[in-house]
Amino acid sequence: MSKLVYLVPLFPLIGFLINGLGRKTLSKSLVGMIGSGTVLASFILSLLIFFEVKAPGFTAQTISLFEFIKTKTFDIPFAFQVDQLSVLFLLIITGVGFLIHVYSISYMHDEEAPHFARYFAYLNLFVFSMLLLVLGSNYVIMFIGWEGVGLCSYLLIGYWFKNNDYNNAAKKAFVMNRIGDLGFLLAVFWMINQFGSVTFSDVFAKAPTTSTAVLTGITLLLFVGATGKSAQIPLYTWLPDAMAGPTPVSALIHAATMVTGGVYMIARSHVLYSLAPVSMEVVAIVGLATALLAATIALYQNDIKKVLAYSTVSQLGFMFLALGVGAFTSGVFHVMTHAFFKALLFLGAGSVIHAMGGEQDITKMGGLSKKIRITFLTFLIGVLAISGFPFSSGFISKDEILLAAYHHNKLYFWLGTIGAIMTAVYMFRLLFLTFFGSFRGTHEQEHHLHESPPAMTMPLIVLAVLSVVGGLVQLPHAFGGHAYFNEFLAPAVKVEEHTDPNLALKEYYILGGTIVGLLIIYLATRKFFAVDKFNGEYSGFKKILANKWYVDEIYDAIINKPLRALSVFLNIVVERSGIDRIVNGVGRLVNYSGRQLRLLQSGQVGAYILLMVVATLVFFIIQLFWKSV
Amino acid sequence: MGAIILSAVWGVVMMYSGILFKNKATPKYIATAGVMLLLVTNWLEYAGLPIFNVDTKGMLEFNSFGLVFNTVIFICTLFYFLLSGPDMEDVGDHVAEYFALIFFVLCGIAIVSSFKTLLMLFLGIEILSIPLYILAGSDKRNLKSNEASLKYFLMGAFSTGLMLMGIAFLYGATGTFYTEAMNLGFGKLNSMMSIGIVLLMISMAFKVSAAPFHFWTPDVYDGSPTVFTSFMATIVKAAAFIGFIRLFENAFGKMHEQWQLLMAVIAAATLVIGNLTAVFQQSVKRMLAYSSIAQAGFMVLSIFALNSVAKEGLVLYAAAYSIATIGIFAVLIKMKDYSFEGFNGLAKHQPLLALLNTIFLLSLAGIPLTAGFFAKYYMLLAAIKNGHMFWLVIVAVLCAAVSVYYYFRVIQAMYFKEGNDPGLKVSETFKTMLVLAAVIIILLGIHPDWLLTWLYN
Amino acid sequence: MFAAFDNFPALLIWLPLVTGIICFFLKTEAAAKKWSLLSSVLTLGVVGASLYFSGEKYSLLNQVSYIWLKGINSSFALILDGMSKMLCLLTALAFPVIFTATWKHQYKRANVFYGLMLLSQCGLLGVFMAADALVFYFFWELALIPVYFLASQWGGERRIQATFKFFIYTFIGSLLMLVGILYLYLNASGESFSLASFYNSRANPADQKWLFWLFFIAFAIKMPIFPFHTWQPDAYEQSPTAVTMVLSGVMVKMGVYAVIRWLLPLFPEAVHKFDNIVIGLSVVGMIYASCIAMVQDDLKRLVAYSSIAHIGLMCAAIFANNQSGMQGVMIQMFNHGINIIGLWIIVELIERKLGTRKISELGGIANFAPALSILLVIVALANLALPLTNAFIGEFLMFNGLYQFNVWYAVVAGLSIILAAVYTLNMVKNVFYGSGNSLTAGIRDISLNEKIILSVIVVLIFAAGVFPKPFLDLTQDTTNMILNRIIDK
Amino acid sequence: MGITEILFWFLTILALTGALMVVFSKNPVHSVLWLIAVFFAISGHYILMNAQFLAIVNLIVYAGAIMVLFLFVIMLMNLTTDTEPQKNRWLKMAGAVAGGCLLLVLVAALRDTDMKYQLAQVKEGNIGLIHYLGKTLFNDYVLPFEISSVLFLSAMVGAVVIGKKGD
Amino acid sequence: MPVNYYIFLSAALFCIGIIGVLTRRNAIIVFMCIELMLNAVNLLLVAFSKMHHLKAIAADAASNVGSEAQLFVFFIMVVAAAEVSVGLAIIVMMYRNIHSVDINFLNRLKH
Repeated sequence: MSKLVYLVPLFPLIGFLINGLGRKTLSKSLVGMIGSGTVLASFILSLLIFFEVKAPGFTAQTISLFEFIKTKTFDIPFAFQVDQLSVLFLLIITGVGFLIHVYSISYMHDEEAPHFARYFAYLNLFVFSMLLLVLGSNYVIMFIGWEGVGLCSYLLIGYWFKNNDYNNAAKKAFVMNRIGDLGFLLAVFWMINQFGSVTFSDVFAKAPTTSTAVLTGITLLLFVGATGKSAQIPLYTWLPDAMAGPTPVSALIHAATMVTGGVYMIARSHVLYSLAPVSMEVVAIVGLATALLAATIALYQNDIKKVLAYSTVSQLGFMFLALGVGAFTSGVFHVMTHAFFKALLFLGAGSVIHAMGGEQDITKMGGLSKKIRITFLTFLIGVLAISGFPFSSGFISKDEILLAAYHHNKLYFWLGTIGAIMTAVYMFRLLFLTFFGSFRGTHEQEHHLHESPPAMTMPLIVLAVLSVVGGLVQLPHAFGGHAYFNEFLAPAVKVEEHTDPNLALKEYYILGGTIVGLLIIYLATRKFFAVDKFNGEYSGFKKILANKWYVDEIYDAIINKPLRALSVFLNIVVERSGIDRIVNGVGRLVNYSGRQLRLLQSGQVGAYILLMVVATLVFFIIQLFWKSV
Repeated sequence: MGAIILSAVWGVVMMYSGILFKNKATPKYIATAGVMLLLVTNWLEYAGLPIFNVDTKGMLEFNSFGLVFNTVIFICTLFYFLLSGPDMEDVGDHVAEYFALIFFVLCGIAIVSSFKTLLMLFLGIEILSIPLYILAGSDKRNLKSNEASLKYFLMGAFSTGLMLMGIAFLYGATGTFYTEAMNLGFGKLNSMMSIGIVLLMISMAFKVSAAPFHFWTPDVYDGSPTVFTSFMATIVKAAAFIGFIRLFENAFGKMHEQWQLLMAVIAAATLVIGNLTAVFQQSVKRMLAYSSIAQAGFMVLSIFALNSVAKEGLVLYAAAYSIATIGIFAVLIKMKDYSFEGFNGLAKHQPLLALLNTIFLLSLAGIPLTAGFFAKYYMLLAAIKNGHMFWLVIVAVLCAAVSVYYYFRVIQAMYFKEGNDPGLKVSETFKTMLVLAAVIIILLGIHPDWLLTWLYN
Repeated sequence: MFAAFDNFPALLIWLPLVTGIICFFLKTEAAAKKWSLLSSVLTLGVVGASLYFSGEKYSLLNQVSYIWLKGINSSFALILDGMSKMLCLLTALAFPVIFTATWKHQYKRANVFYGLMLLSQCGLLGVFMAADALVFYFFWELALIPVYFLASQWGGERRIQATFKFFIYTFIGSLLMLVGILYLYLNASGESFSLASFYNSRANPADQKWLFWLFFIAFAIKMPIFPFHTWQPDAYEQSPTAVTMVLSGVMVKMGVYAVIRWLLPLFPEAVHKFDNIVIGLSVVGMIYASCIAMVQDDLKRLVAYSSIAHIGLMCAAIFANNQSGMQGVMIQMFNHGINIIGLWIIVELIERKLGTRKISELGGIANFAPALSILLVIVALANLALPLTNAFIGEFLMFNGLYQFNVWYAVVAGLSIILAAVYTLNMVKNVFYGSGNSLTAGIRDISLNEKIILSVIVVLIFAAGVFPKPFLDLTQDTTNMILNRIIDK
Repeated sequence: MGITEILFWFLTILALTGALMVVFSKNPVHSVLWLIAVFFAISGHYILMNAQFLAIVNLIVYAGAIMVLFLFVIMLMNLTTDTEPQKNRWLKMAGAVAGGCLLLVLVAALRDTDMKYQLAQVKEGNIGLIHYLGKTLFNDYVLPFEISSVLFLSAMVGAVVIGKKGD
Repeated sequence: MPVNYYIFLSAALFCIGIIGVLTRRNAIIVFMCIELMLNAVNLLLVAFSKMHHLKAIAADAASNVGSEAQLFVFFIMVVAAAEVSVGLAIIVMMYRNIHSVDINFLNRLKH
């Protein structure tokens, strides 16, 4: 079955081609069917492969399709690798992807047909590239997917291309990703020249015998790529802007799958990382810092999607923290759980926006809990999950990460905890402002309010269920669980075992702490944020947070403006009046000297003969005297 | 020998034809016939069956080089007669005499291309120059023409004086007028020989209008009736060059290194001055005058290098340059307005003429597939082969690039600018001859060996 | 010297030459168009056949050598090895595409126009096949002259100055090269112009030092490399788009090709001596051109500068002197040709439909001409070397080569990837996205033949991007030959 | 110092002064007359060197024919009165200086050549006599002699073309 | 008589001629100065012919070395005569048109 893995990306590709070429002719319903059908197909296939892989005694397989780039010095095949890690991601991508396709069918229903088709074509293309990313058996194939998803996110963010802010957001996303990609690319070159190959197996085989410095360099460059793709400091600012895209897109690309590409990549190359402690430390620190920074910003955002976006950034930070402290599986595990509840939250938000007729500002909402029941309940579950309500998927994964951090470095643990607390705070704030209190919107909005159609609510429910139970595969021993997940991944990813005598005790502490904390937070937020007479204005420190620490402005000031100025300078000064002036100057010089030499021709015989005589004189002197000396 | 005698005789014939036939057109035909006869006799002589066997007492020698060169000259003359002959009638009513003078010039050329003693060189040069003084001034009422002929005459006479002084010193040093006999002297030049060589160099440079002895050229070419400018600028100049290289190869070949520097200076000066000054000209006629100086600069390279390549190249250059320039002048003569603007939009009204003109100009600019390229090619090759003074080559190349500038101004005017119909009246023969000339240019540009192989048999 | 038609190189020369000359005598515009298209398709067919007949046992089919000038012992010698075939393919492919793409364009005196086009094609093919220095020089000029006339006859406002600047600039270069050729000829074994004898008699390092520059300047002007590039934007801007396509799609490759075929093998020592200077210039040029491209308002100028940046990368990769870089350049010569022609086609379409190239006046075309926009986006993405498009293969290899040569060059040059994204996406955004204005509202979407042509290009882009093996194999032999000559010096 | 030397120096001084006067005398007619004097002096030198034929030809052709021709022309244009407008003083100065320098250079170059000890045969030696010269002229030099006729022809034609009145 | 004397004498005459050409602007005078230069040459040639003759007769009394130079002088005179006829014709023509023989009067052709 795993031999047929190439079919998994192939289906979405076909879907993309059909929808792309037939966007004029195909009817919306057909488009929707094709779009989601293909993804479903690959989901089923992935499931089959999953069971094959899960079966004991399975060893990672490489399915090479054809020679991609082959020179005398190195050879890069177009090959896929099937192992536990990739299969896991296959499931996440196709599964969540399928749900979101279904959701989109009705979310996008009032786009006219060609654009509708375009949308699904893009989505399919995205799934295709994402699958390439996780399936590739070497870094170049991974890079292909890597840039492919970047492209798709660009296309989807700018999906409503009439609006130039969206286009700018799309451009920003692409360019920032490109910056990361450059790092990735350089890492690839380094590997080619270091190991003579970029195939995972070869690279990992040669890694142990390589100097730590080199590995550190490579891993850091790879991490630069990751920061771009997974929106970490310093390249995270594109993600919040990316919310310009349709909400399902945000759910799929900017929450569930693409942004976790970086996590996948590092988990995939854990061999290199675990040999480069410095890089690990860097990853951890950057992750932690991102988690905290994003969380603080999220506290005072009023756009429902922006809040979710920053929470995504923050959660990604947690994942990197996990990777950085060596708990690769925990990171990946959090990817999975996060995929569930963050997709859920986004889709829920989508449903809310849908109900509000496109309104995204939570200060204009409130009291929706009665109006849109299902959405509210599922959303509530999502909130609880992300803020780590005991035994929800979020709780388990975060708990693992924090424990890992604890064993690595107490400080990380405490900071992480603060981050987790802030998560709970802003999520509850979001919840209250949206669903509780009284409605603050306009009247026609109030009339327009209605529950979304089943095509949208179904995915919500499914994801809600997953968010609740999804974590149980990794339930700690302390609560009578068993780490099935780690077991599954063990062949592909190194699982670090910390033998801690009173591990169980800590678990109980955390559990207790969480319950108490959540309770306090619940009451506190309810008190502070659920004020009906709230005017969207902040002041003082809040203002800074509301303005995202002014990071965008700073970047603009230190990068964009100077670059632009430089370009103008080069164009006007160097090019026009510099080089080109010189070139033309030569011509002008010729012209000028011609005009001057002309005057020698005075028209008077006497002068001519005089000149001749003088020349004769000179010749005599050269010939008779100068040469003899 | 045949060429010398026949051209002299034909000159006389032309004189009488003027008296016998009142019809202005007749002399033209007789002249054409004469040139053809010249070609035939010259050819027979080349083929080894000369008509006249005259004991020249070793004063003249007719080797294949000289004879091939004469052939080239005569062919050019033929083209010249057929293209511009009819236009002589507009200059004055002494058409027959003009032709006679031209034949005398040809006689002089034949001498210059075969002399072995300085006496013959001197006579040849004089026979070649004196008729030109007349032709320059043949448009009597036109002050420009007067001025041209006066300037030409005075400076020509002056340069003759210099030349004779040179000859005198050489005789004093070597005791002979025979070039071979002089050439025996190896080693260091004594000052008398140096003076002689320098003076001869100067006077010859004057004849070929090489800087800094070129000052007469623009004015004389500009002032003379365009018909005769065409003749002077092409055929006569080429002939002067053959004399130049004959003299310096046979007489001073062995002291090559000792006067090479001066030749390099002349070449460089000619190239630079000729090209740069041509850039700014407003009248095409005058531009062509300067361009002829510039081209002379390239030909001087052959005398600077003075090796077998150089000699081949000189013949090729003479052919390429003369034919192309004759063609351009032939068109120019038809124009009313000699300024660049005069050529505006010619391509629209006279597409064929414009095209042919373009070919000629490209050849002068030395673009591949035209004879001009191989001409320049040989000159550069000779100069590089010569070994030292590489800077001269670079100067030459850069000047060639500059030359493109003013040649293409004409092309641009013809093709890319709008202008009204100059209303040229051109006969069919004119067109055919022009086409023929262009064809020759192209053929020589594709396969110069077709000409050069004749040098070796 | 008149080669019989019994082998590909001769055929590739005579076919366009003869048809081109015939074209001058055609009366109607339609006839000229059809005739030239036919001829170019035939040429393409011949090249295709030659691709099939590769390898040792067909070597006779792939070379010509006829005594041309006994006197100076130069022969009309042509060869078709991998690299030549690649570039001939590009040339042969480019012309039909150009003819079809500009089919709707009305030229006055079309027969002359198309005749000159075919002649320039002949020149280009000749340059790519010449195995004799003099022949090479001939074709080098022959390719230039028709283009000069084309550009300054049918060009834009400032065409005369712009194209003349271009002409004289390149002419100076080629004259310097001529001097170099002559010098080598005199030193070559038995005073011969043949490529082989040039290869066999290598100039001593002292001479190489200045000979190198004589040649390099000529090629650098043609490519063009950073300080010599100023003719290019003007020329591209002023030429009629069909000519611009020839210029940027094919003619620019003359310089790159010449460097690989003539400069590297002839002056290995000098190359090793000056490689840092050249690569430095190229890399600076890449960044410089990319920056300038960001602030261009004229589509043509923008594409011109982006082309300068790409060429800079090629030049740098050549002088990196290693397998990867060389391979990358070989394949990129082809790919860049395809992509930039695609870009020009779109620019030409926009200009013809809307009568302007000013980015500031355009916008929102995607609303009114979706097909055009989609195709443009694809080509644009290929232009910034997205994976699975052809340019990625080339740039990947070239950057890798550059990286092997020196990490920091690769890093700095890598910045141009980001800048490329910036200006390309800016262009896409400002021209195609947004709500559009009264001008662009009037645009009609592309017609069938334009669609076909662009699809051909798109197909090529992906074909070469997904499965580059054939191209890599094709140029393998040349790459090895060149590299061996440099390494074993 | 014998009679030869005296004659030599006399003639030399005469020639030089004459030449200078040709250049500097304001009135063209005077210039002509001075030039004739120079020619006489030179002919004297010829005789001194026993080149009688040349001496006579010089007198007849130059002093006789050519100079008379000049005189005619000058008279014809009645330039007798000194009407020559002054030429730019600087140019004049430069001309004089240039000529002087030329002389200087020549002298400097020729001062010490192997010619220093060479003698020119004077008083005897019969190659200059007419019957010797005649033989050589009509044996060895017949070709140039004939060719010079072409020269005269062309000169004649030229004179006709230019001098003829009308048109 | 040392030949150097003759050399210097004719050199002096020659240069005087040149000076004349350079300083006068009456066409006829200029022309006369050119004739003066020619005569300087003639004198020099004759001197050399006698010199070489002297050298030659030392070896062989009957040799007529040197006669060629004297004949050369003869030809120079011939040519000079022809030149004069043409030159004067030109000057006369010019005088007809502008009633002056000032060489600088005609400078329409320049630059």
